[in-house]
Amino acid sequence: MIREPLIFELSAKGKKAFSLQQLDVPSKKEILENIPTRNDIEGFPQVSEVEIVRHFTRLSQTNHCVDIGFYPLGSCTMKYSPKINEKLASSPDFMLSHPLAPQDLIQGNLEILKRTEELLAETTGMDAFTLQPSAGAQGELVGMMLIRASHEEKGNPRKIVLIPDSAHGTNPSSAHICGYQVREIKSNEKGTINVDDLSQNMTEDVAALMITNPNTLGVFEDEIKKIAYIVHAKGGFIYMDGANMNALAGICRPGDMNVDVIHLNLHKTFSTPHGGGGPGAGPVGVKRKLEPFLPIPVIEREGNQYFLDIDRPQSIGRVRSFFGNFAVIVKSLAYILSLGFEGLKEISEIAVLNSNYIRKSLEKDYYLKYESPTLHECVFSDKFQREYGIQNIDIAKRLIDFGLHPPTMSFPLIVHGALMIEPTETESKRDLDLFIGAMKQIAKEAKEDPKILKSAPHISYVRRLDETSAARNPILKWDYQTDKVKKE
Amino acid sequence: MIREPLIFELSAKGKKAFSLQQLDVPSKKEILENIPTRNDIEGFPQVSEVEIVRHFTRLSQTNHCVDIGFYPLGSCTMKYSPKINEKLASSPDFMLSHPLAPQDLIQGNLEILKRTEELLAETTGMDAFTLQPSAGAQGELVGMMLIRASHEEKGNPRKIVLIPDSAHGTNPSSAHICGYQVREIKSNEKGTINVDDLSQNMTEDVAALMITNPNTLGVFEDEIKKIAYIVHAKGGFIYMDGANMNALAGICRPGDMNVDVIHLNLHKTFSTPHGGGGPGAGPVGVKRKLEPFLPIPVIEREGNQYFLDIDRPQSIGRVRSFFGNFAVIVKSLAYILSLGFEGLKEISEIAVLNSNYIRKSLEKDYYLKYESPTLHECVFSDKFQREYGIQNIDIAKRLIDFGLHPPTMSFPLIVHGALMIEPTETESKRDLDLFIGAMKQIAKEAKEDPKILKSAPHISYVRRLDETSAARNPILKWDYQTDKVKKE
Amino acid sequence: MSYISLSDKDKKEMMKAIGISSLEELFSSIPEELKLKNALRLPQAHTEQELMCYFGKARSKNKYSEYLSFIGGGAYNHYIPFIVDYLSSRGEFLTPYTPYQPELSQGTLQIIFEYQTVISQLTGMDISNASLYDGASGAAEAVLMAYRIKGKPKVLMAKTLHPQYKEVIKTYVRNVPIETEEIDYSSAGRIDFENLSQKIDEETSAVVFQSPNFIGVIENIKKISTLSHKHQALSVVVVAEPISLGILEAPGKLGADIVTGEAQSFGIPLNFGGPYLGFMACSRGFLRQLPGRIAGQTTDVEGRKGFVLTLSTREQHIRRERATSNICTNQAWCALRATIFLETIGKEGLKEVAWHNIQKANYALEKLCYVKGVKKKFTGTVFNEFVLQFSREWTEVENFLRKKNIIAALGLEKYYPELKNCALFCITEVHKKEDIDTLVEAIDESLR
Amino acid sequence: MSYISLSDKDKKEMMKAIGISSLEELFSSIPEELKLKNALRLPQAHTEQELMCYFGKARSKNKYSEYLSFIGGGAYNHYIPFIVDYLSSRGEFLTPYTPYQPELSQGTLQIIFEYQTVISQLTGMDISNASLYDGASGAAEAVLMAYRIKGKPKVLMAKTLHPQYKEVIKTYVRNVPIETEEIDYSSAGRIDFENLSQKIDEETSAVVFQSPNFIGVIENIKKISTLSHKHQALSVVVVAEPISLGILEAPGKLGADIVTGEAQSFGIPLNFGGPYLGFMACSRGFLRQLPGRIAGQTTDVEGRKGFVLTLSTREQHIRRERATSNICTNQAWCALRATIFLETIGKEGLKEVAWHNIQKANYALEKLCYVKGVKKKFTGTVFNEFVLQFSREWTEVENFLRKKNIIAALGLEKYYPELKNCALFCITEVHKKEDIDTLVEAIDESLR
Ligand SMILES: Cc1ncc(COP(=O)(O)O)c(C=O)c1O
Ligand SMILES: Cc1ncc(COP(=O)(O)O)c(C=O)c1O
Repeated sequence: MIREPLIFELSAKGKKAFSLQQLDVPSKKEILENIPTRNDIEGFPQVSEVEIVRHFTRLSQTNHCVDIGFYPLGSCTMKYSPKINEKLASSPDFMLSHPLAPQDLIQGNLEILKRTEELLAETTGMDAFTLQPSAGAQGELVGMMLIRASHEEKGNPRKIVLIPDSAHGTNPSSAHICGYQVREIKSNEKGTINVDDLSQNMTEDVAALMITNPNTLGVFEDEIKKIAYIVHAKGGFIYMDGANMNALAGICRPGDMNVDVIHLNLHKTFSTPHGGGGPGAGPVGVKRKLEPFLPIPVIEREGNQYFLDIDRPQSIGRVRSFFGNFAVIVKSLAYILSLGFEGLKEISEIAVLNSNYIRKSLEKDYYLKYESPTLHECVFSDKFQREYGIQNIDIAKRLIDFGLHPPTMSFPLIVHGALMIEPTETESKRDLDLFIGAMKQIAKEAKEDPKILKSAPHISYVRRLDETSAARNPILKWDYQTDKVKKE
Repeated sequence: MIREPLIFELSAKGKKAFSLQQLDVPSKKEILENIPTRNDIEGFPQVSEVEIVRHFTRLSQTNHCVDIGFYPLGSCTMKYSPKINEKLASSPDFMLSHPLAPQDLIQGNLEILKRTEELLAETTGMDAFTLQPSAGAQGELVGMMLIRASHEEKGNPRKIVLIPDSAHGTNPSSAHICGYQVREIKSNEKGTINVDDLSQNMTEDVAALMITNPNTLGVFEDEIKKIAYIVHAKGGFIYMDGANMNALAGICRPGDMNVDVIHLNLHKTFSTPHGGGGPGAGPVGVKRKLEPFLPIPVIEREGNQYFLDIDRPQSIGRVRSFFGNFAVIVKSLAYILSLGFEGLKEISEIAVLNSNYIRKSLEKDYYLKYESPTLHECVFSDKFQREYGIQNIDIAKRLIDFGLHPPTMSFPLIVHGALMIEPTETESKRDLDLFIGAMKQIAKEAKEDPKILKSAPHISYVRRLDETSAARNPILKWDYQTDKVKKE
Repeated sequence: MSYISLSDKDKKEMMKAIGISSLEELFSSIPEELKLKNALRLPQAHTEQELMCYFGKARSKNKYSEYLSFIGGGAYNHYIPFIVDYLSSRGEFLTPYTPYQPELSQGTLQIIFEYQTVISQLTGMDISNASLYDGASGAAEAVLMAYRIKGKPKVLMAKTLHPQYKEVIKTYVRNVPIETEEIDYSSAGRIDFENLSQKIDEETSAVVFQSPNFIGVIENIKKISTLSHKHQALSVVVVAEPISLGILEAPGKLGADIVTGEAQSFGIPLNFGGPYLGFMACSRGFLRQLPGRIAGQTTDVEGRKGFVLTLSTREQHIRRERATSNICTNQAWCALRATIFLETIGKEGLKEVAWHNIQKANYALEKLCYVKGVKKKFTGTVFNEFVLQFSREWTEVENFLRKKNIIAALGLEKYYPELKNCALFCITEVHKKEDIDTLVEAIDESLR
Repeated sequence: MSYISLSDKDKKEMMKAIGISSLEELFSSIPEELKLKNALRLPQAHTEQELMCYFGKARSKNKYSEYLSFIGGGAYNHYIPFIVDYLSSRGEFLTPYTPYQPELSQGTLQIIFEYQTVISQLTGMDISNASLYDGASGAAEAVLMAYRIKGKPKVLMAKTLHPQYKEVIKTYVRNVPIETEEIDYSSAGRIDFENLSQKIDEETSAVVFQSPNFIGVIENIKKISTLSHKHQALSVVVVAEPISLGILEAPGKLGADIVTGEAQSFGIPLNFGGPYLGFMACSRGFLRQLPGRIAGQTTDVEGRKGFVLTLSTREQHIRRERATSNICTNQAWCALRATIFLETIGKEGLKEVAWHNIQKANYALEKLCYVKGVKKKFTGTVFNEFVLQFSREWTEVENFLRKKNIIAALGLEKYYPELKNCALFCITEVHKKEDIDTLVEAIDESLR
């Protein structure tokens, strides 16, 4: 395979990929008198359009992605992102819509936002939504701020947020930024929240419980109502991390479980593409009592006119510029509209079917720490394979040789050597079977030929990369000076 | 690498990638009474949208293309196709423009066509153009028909068309369909037309000479004026195959060389993408005397209004439906506009520079049958390598291992074991050097390790394919029945 | 804009390597007298923004899209699922050449193979080629092919074959010893079988007819094919609206020997007439006479399945003047689009789309026939087009409707002088019931 | 629409393998009482055509695009070369996750590495992260970062920092022991240096200011940085219009410690406010405090160069509540667009675009100042935005211009009550001279 150089290595004076029309006003150098200007942006690229196109086309082909194949990253809901939604979101009218345009001239945009809020509220059983958070983590932060604001209003912001030990890393981090101490709640042998542990920890110092449902093991917190009762009894709130909504959409609603605040990840359940790490969107839904605290602006309607309400004295304030990731929201609205209720329900049903098919097919080959029924994902571990010196990372890297993307390994922390598998509803049986076949083969190899796992991957664009030295001796950019010296 | 199955192998009942809205008129079965209808299209695909997207995305990655790398197919002018032209040509307004729409409602389209005709005429020095031919070969046929019509008008269609032995296969084929016998003219030791041979063959039975300039060796027919004089003296016409216009644009004009008819390949010189084998466009330019014979419709202008003239009694008639490959023509107009005169001249200059750089760099390693100066392409052969049992195809297949596309090999027939190399102007020196390096390496391997060439390619999606048995035992479609039997 | 990739330094180095000191020297083989003395009169180089501006202005002179239109006549407005645009615009599909090096072109080749398969399935024929320029050249190539097969000088063409296809056939056969004759249509709008029976004889190579034909009526392919075969003539069926194949029996099952036509309906935009997609399928026996590229399945040295262009001894680059056709560059990318389109809408989808077309067109036909002053011209069953005759001058009706922002139909008198005040309407799945009702009302008004 | 890929048979087989007979059984772990009893009140499933129709209707309620607009204020209309759209829409860029498996993500990772390089080059800083949500969260993260580094409770913010950024900072620091104070602007429109000198002290962690600032004026970064450093405070430069970096000296060369801001100008469409692109660059010494993803170069087992996400011990998935930020999903695809944009317009192009912006804006400023009733509000040098004060109520002028289909500027009174009848104009390279002249004439008329 040809190695693709850095663009800087292709750069040379005199090449260009861009032309600007003639300046049609007089050019006056003196404008910049007394202002420090730059003559040259050292090392900045100069290449031709062909070179740009080839550079990015070639680089693109070194990526795995949903459009190429199975991508069972647990907790990430790597479902197919419908292309029509990309087209709808990139219409020239939207692309040229200025966020500070007079409100009467962008009524269509406001209607789209409002409609999305309404449909998300209906889907989750919450009373009101803000679409502003840019991603799940910002949603969590906003959600915690709402809770804090409510407590503050009652005179005491409280100190602690309870978080199960199975939670995603953003949960404690968000709680912390919001000024709370994090206290971990143990999981029980079913993998769900230990209600006794919760009861003991649930004091009047606790602002909220952050719960993920189904949790990161894919297990439904079946005592959720009891849990909510315990928390509410002490004046706390239930915050639900809705990252796993793909298991529940059209089946049941967090609002009906007495959840007070929830964030959704539109780039998971609602199909917007992950783009190699964003942009996403992390709308936050609340029950009526928390609505006054929502970040500004809030979209309101008066007769046929929508407007942006910023006069909200109890609001936590502004959490980002403008109104959220509008283009992402457009895609998710298109997705909801394309499905309707039956279609929405079907995604959960099939996501759970696919996941359970994988679980069933692999349960003899890989260790499943928790036996509870699971919904949209399941978490195996490398326990059987560790006998042969094989860790989850070796299994993961070997999967690459089969043209498949590995599962999530970095969490949940309660499963050592985790292999967290979420197939989503858009996969075909053929793709599931290819994955199952590869995993079985790997389990066999682990016993019979562990070296092949240790040295994997073998046929990828690069082989196993040295992450340790990358962190120890960070090279974080191409260096013009070093390169120049090298060349001379 | 994962092998991509045929779509039919993924197909199963119940999968779909398309939804149609509810029928909003009454459904009446009786309409089709007495008409033979079908219940089932046996074997027709039924797959999901994800499967479609993955199928085509994966298949696409097995293609080499200009957007991926160097593609020096001689005579094909595989230059970069600017993306902006794609966007311009696929504007919704064009995409929805019906060819039979009332003419006053599509004045913009007619203006675009007329403008393109004018600019091509200016560029080639011809008097009038028709944009209708769908590709070069259809252009040739139309050109020959024009010539025949003119001879017929004078009372004798004549019998023979002279064609140099170096010509592209479409030349004799087109002449033949137009009812002419083909007589081959020998090339001289310079690789150009043997003027004596031409003089001897040029009788009053000869309708035309079909000439390619620069010819398929990349050599300019420097006696073109004398040649034209000889042909014209006997009442014949000069038809020029303009496939190699990329060597001349902005430098000199076929019209000034006394060429009577020319076709251009917009998908070569004028940058429209080849699309894996079309669509192209093969506009034909003529001198004034042949204008009355142009195919209908002809676009005319009256005041500010354009209209389609079909009342042309001398016309050869209609040669295709509607007005030619409109969307392709739009792209080529955009290309001409983007370049201007200086830019147009630059493409020829750099195309010729690049080609001569390759020629110079490889002339010690590969045999160059003709020593004449060459323009945009050069034709080496495998003569040196044949000593070691290596043929041009082995060299070609080995180039694939270097991530490069091989040169043209199927012609010109006057060079045995030809390697016809046309780099075009859009290549970078780095890409030229990679090619030169690979070719030198291969020349070395041919001597030292010829087996590696014979067994090439080694790292492609498929290895060397058996073309002989493909032709001997043709399998030209997936067979539902066979597949069913196989499955049972 | 400039699309050159050489830096100033590169140019110098290369010139030095070649041994020249100016670019002009590269052109020393061109006689001075032939070289341009003055700059060409071309517009100034445009930037991207200026190009957008130029074409924006040109487009703004097109007003057609502001109208509710019901014209067809060989170019059809069907909904194209967005993934057709999306996938076909990938550089890997747009920017390769014809797949001369199969090892680097498996994507293109496998897709041609799939295309040949779906075309064979739809037409009910044994084999398909990889594409031809358009429906008209398909019809012309079919005539030449039939002549190569049968060697007899007469070719009968239905009068209801698309008028432009007829013209193109005439242009193509001008220099070939073929005589064409036209066959009348009946009051049903189908081929006048008696007229055909009279004209067909043992000197006939082929009967060429379209179904649904240009005036919208579905032909009796079986009957015509049987008669053709009786006279050792080929039955050449032209399909200009192949969406119809989603519901109508495959011509191959009704006796067709060659099925050719226009596949623009399969995911190719109207594009003011091009590029479109000529298709051609035939019985296995005629394989060696089929024009155009053909992809075939084979294996590589490791025994893996792969695809190649095959049977190229039929073609110009091998056979030169004795080739089956001069075609070289064809419409591969349009065939790619058609393949994506067909595989996307799928078995059920194609049937459904065809069903919508026939139902909507017949709904419109029925409604319009209730209007006073409107007459259904032909009695035969129609697919998505039909002819109406008006009690008033058609051009007057047309102008009236234009003022209501409706382009209702194609006046037929210029194609068939006998069809005075007749017009051809086309309704597809993109028309809503309310569009049809708007049309009916406007026509009613125009005749009052 | 349905995006499921299972056939009826597949479903049956899978249910059998699992040992269930209905899909409902899959949800048996959910208490019955929690399950939906009734269908959700969602719209009927839409087909593609219906979706197009729905959004077409919604869009038709937007009228903004019919106006000639001159608003900026943190969101800028620049020309985006088409290849940015074209390349970024490839499935390989749109549909991967964060590159957790580097061996399958070299494309994304190398591009982040190139992004970090160009951002470092433009800002003149040692290192850059892979992106943050937007300019506002960038500013807020910078404040938190400065506090982590310096540990002092005071943060000074220029009053001319984007008002929304100021608000977001306030929201973010609400629950952190940081006090923010605002620094006035001078009559030049720059930071009031005296006011700053008064307020800054040894308790100050950072001085946060924007350049060009919200009212268009270019700040004296060097002077402010020097003063900050004197008090052991960090100089945090916010850039909301980074096209300016094509011509203005890099903040890193003028003493900035952290440069953060909004890179929407780099090939990201206006999109009604999002997704945009927060960027952040800093000195090497602060690397361990930088929030967000970072890509680094390394080698594979065969010694070949490759890229990975690195320094993740700063991040939430490792550090949990002690992470430098809670950010997880960021704006990678927007960073990809910015990378394509910057590499396309290139060194000369960026300079040229910056030059056009400054020249056109200053041309407009000059012309407008000739108009009677118009006053240039601030004397400082402006890049592509400037503030004018009107002799008439701004809302009246605004309404007058609206009737001429012009959205001329952003009224400033709602952000700065003291700036009565002042408005912020933005001119970029997309405006032609004739657009500016139209504006000038209309304003002239509005004041007559
Ligand atoms: C369970 C869970 N919660 C929260 C998040 C954070 O969401 P985001 O990446 O959108 O910020 C994730 C994302 O991976 C997650 O899986
Ligand atoms: C010299 C020459 N003439 C004619 C042609 C035929 O042109 P087209 O493929 O456009 O029909 C070609 C194409 O390869 C060619 O190279």
